[in-house]
Amino acid sequence: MSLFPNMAVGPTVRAVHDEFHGDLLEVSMGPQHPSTHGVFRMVVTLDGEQIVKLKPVFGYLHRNHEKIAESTSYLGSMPYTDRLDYLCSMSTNWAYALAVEKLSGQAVPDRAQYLRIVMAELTRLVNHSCLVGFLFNDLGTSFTPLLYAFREREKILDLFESLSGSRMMCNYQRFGGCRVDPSPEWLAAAQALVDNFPRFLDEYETMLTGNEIMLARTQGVGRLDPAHAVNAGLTGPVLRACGVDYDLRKVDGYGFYPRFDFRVPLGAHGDTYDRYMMRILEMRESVKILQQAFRDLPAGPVMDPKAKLRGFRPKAGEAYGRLEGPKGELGFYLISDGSPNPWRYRVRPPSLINLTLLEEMCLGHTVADAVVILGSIDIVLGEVDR
Amino acid sequence: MSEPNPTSAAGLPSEALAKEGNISAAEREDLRRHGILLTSLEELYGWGRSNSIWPLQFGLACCAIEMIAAATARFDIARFGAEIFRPSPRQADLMIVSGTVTKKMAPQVVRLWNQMPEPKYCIAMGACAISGGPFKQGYNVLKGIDRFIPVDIYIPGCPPRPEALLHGLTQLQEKIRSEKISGPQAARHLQPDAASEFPVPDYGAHDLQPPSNPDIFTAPVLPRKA
Amino acid sequence: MLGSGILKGLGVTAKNFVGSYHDPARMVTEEYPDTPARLPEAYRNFPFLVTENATDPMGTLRCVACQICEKECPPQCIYIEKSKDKKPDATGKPQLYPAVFAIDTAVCMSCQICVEVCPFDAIKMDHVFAVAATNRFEGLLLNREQLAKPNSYFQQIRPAEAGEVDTRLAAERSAAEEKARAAAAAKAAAPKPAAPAATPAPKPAEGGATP
Amino acid sequence: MESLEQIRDRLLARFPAAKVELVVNPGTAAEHALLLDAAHARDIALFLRDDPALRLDYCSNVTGVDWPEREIVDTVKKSVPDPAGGPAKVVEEKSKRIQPGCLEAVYHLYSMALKHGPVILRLRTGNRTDQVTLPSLTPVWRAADFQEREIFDLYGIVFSGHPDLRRILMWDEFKDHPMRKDYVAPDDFEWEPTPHGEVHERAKAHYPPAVQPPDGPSVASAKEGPAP
Repeated sequence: MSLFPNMAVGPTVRAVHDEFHGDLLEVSMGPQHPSTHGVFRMVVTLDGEQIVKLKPVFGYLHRNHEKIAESTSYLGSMPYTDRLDYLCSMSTNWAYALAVEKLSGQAVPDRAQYLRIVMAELTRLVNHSCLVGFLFNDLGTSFTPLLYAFREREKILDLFESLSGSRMMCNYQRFGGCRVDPSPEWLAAAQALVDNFPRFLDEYETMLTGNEIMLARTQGVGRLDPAHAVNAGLTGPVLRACGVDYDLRKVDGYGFYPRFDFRVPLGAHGDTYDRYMMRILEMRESVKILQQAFRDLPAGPVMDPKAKLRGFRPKAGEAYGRLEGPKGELGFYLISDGSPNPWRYRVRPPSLINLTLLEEMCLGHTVADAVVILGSIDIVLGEVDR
Repeated sequence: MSEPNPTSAAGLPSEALAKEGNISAAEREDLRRHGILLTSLEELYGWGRSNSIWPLQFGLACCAIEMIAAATARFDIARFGAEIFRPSPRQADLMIVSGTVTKKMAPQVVRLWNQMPEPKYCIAMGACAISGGPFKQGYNVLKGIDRFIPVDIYIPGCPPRPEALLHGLTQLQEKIRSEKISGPQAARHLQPDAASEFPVPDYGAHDLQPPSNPDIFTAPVLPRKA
Repeated sequence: MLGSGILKGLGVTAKNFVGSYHDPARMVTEEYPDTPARLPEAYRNFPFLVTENATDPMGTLRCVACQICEKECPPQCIYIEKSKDKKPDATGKPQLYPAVFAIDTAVCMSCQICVEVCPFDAIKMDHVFAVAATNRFEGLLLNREQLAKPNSYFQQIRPAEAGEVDTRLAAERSAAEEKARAAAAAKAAAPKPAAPAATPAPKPAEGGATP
Repeated sequence: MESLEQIRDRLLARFPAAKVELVVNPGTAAEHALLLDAAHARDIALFLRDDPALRLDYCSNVTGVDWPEREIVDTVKKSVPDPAGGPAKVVEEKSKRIQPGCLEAVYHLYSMALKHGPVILRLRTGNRTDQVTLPSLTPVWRAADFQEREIFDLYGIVFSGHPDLRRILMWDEFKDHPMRKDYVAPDDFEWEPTPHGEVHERAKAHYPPAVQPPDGPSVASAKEGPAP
């Protein structure tokens, strides 16, 4: 009985060993490498230029988030979740708050639900625009798209900072709502930013999408087939680039997402180009969501009055809360034994699990392509290693 | 530096004059205003080095993103001559340890430091690089990179703003400018017996071997009520 | 046409390049050391201790050494030792004060949880970020004296929040005064109706309620 | 989706030799789980993946949990008849028992095709020391690959049938399993200026006995100058 009845196999690569061919070459890329997006390491075996084997090595940023959280109070873990995926602290905050609210049955007021969506979608804009910048760095454009992306990112970070007090580590969500209520001026500034964002996207796309070098380097590179991707647990834009319609905002309908009208972009080929386009299209959908959120934002409190800040002790039990982060399904699995600290605190890191098929995607390609494929998966090492 | 004038009016090497201290800073400033640039070899050397620091392109964690932000248009580290992030340690002068150094990563950091040519400097950026920061109680987190390599500037913050990094960089520039070429106060890299490379720790069964380098790290005694 | 995509892209970079000389939207560089950083009011970096009075900072700390922040601090970077004696606080109530209050800024993660849990508005987040040091042991472990900053400074960096805190504290103080006065009056009224109120109401400390 | 009881009954009908128990989650989330026996876990997993009504093709999350040995005190109230013929007394009898410890692997399954879930599977080892082998479900869901390696690394569960079971986060020479509750981290508490709790206890070992005053002021307070 085959355990993989419906699974395609990656491109067949056979190393030839005779007197005309040299030995295989093993190259260690990372942990200090300009294109591995942090301290990620790949041990690549090459036959000439071709990759015949690729083993990712993790753990260079394993900073024991889960162990520390098991000896910290539920509230105390919230700022640590900022540092998990340090490009998207707002969504990570929300994922953790979602899991704890599920564990304790805490209600969230309507305004906070809308604000959470605003923050999560702004975070998606930050993440995807930066990711595209980094991806083009890996393609060899040396900084220009990244500079433009960071220019927009700074505007959004200024918003986050004036609301939550910190540029990157927002620590904004609480169990039962949000920490601060944004002022009308803040909302007006955010609205203006969102109104202008499509203009930036148009400029970005003019610069990048039609670029022939980019097309040659990304189309058909790192292809994934849907069955394989589903079995390997890939999520987020990487999965949707293969054409699998699975977006937790639609499937789970957490928060107030069912009230919003937006589409889930799907790819057809599962190659690097599709993964790039997924990001661009998702940013356009995020802008649509944000416009609706600003239009419908209700008045009211941002914290549930029954929510407790200190001395939070959920009753014994467990919960798995997940949401659609910019990188994929971000889940928190919590087991409570009734004490102030969780008994088990587990993060389901989308970046790590999206790397499962890295080897299959890279086989048969060159090292330069492996760098681009890795860039298109969108990993952040704080989350891969935790 | 429009009119380089390495020797003084008296024809003496300016270094000698500066050593004797017979031209004060105010007088020098006055001369500069009149278009006469008076400098010593030492100052010129320090000025040149402090304004062309090439950092190692080396990101560990969250702070690395702020380091990249400092290099982008808004904060523009190029104004300080430090925009050339070198991917190779062989071409770098400055290692910005930006982020949590785990025990698994520490040997690589030390090795990178050893591969950098002298003169070299180290900035510990952010709480994690200084002391392990919020993650210091973790089993795989090194409580400060100064356990293995000497650190010149500590920039606290979690993460420090890009401005804070720029502030730390100007501190480092001042330090470089004040370094002497010769004598007992000479810069570390000019002293023949100063260590430039440090032993790389090994992976042990429970911890790094050794857990810190006793030659460069000793924590002060801080007694508390037991 | 092959290459038209590249040309279009180059057009965008050219537009940005030229724009960076005249278009305010593309002139984004902040000359940081020459122009101070633009910090929003909510910006937080490290905590500081609020004192009522700038002339006697150690005598008028709002902190009563309740050690809640020490317990709640996620990275455990606060260390407090309670005093043995008590000192009157702003309302005149005798309170403990911190004999030792140390924050290791080399560990602090600027999460603001200490501020959120403090019931006395005694610890607040500072705006100072240029704190690079050359020695982590002496330079980054801040003690009580280094942490204490007067309320006027707090009002200066966070006018909105400080105003709110001050009105609340003033209301609490006047309520306490009222209560003390009522208690004194009742005490005076019960045994000897003729005698005036013996204990004067405690005077609010200077620089507290209103700037 | 069928209820978990229905799934359990179908599984028992399909695999008569298997042991499938329902683990109730008392919390608000009420996500109950199925406890499988190790011998049939992989067959059951394959069945769950390929069954047309379930099609749990997506294994989202794989977690290890450490349950150390716990002493449980059972209190039983008994009425003891008085030998003298008086009214019966109620006596509380306390009996201690040791609940054996185990390591647990938890799998959260969803269906991408049918968009339902979760179905939670749990596997438990015999004990925490020598019977720590569980069947790997990586051949069924490739998604479990890195996560099972992580559990092997941090908890020490050995997954038989895993294609590449090595340490993933810690280095290969590392001997401990640090996520276990009884793990003790190496002693590097030389500089702990703001210690409390467990850290304080461990930092004490580094305090010099000669300088340490019995109850006197500390160096930090001396640095702060005389107390007002």
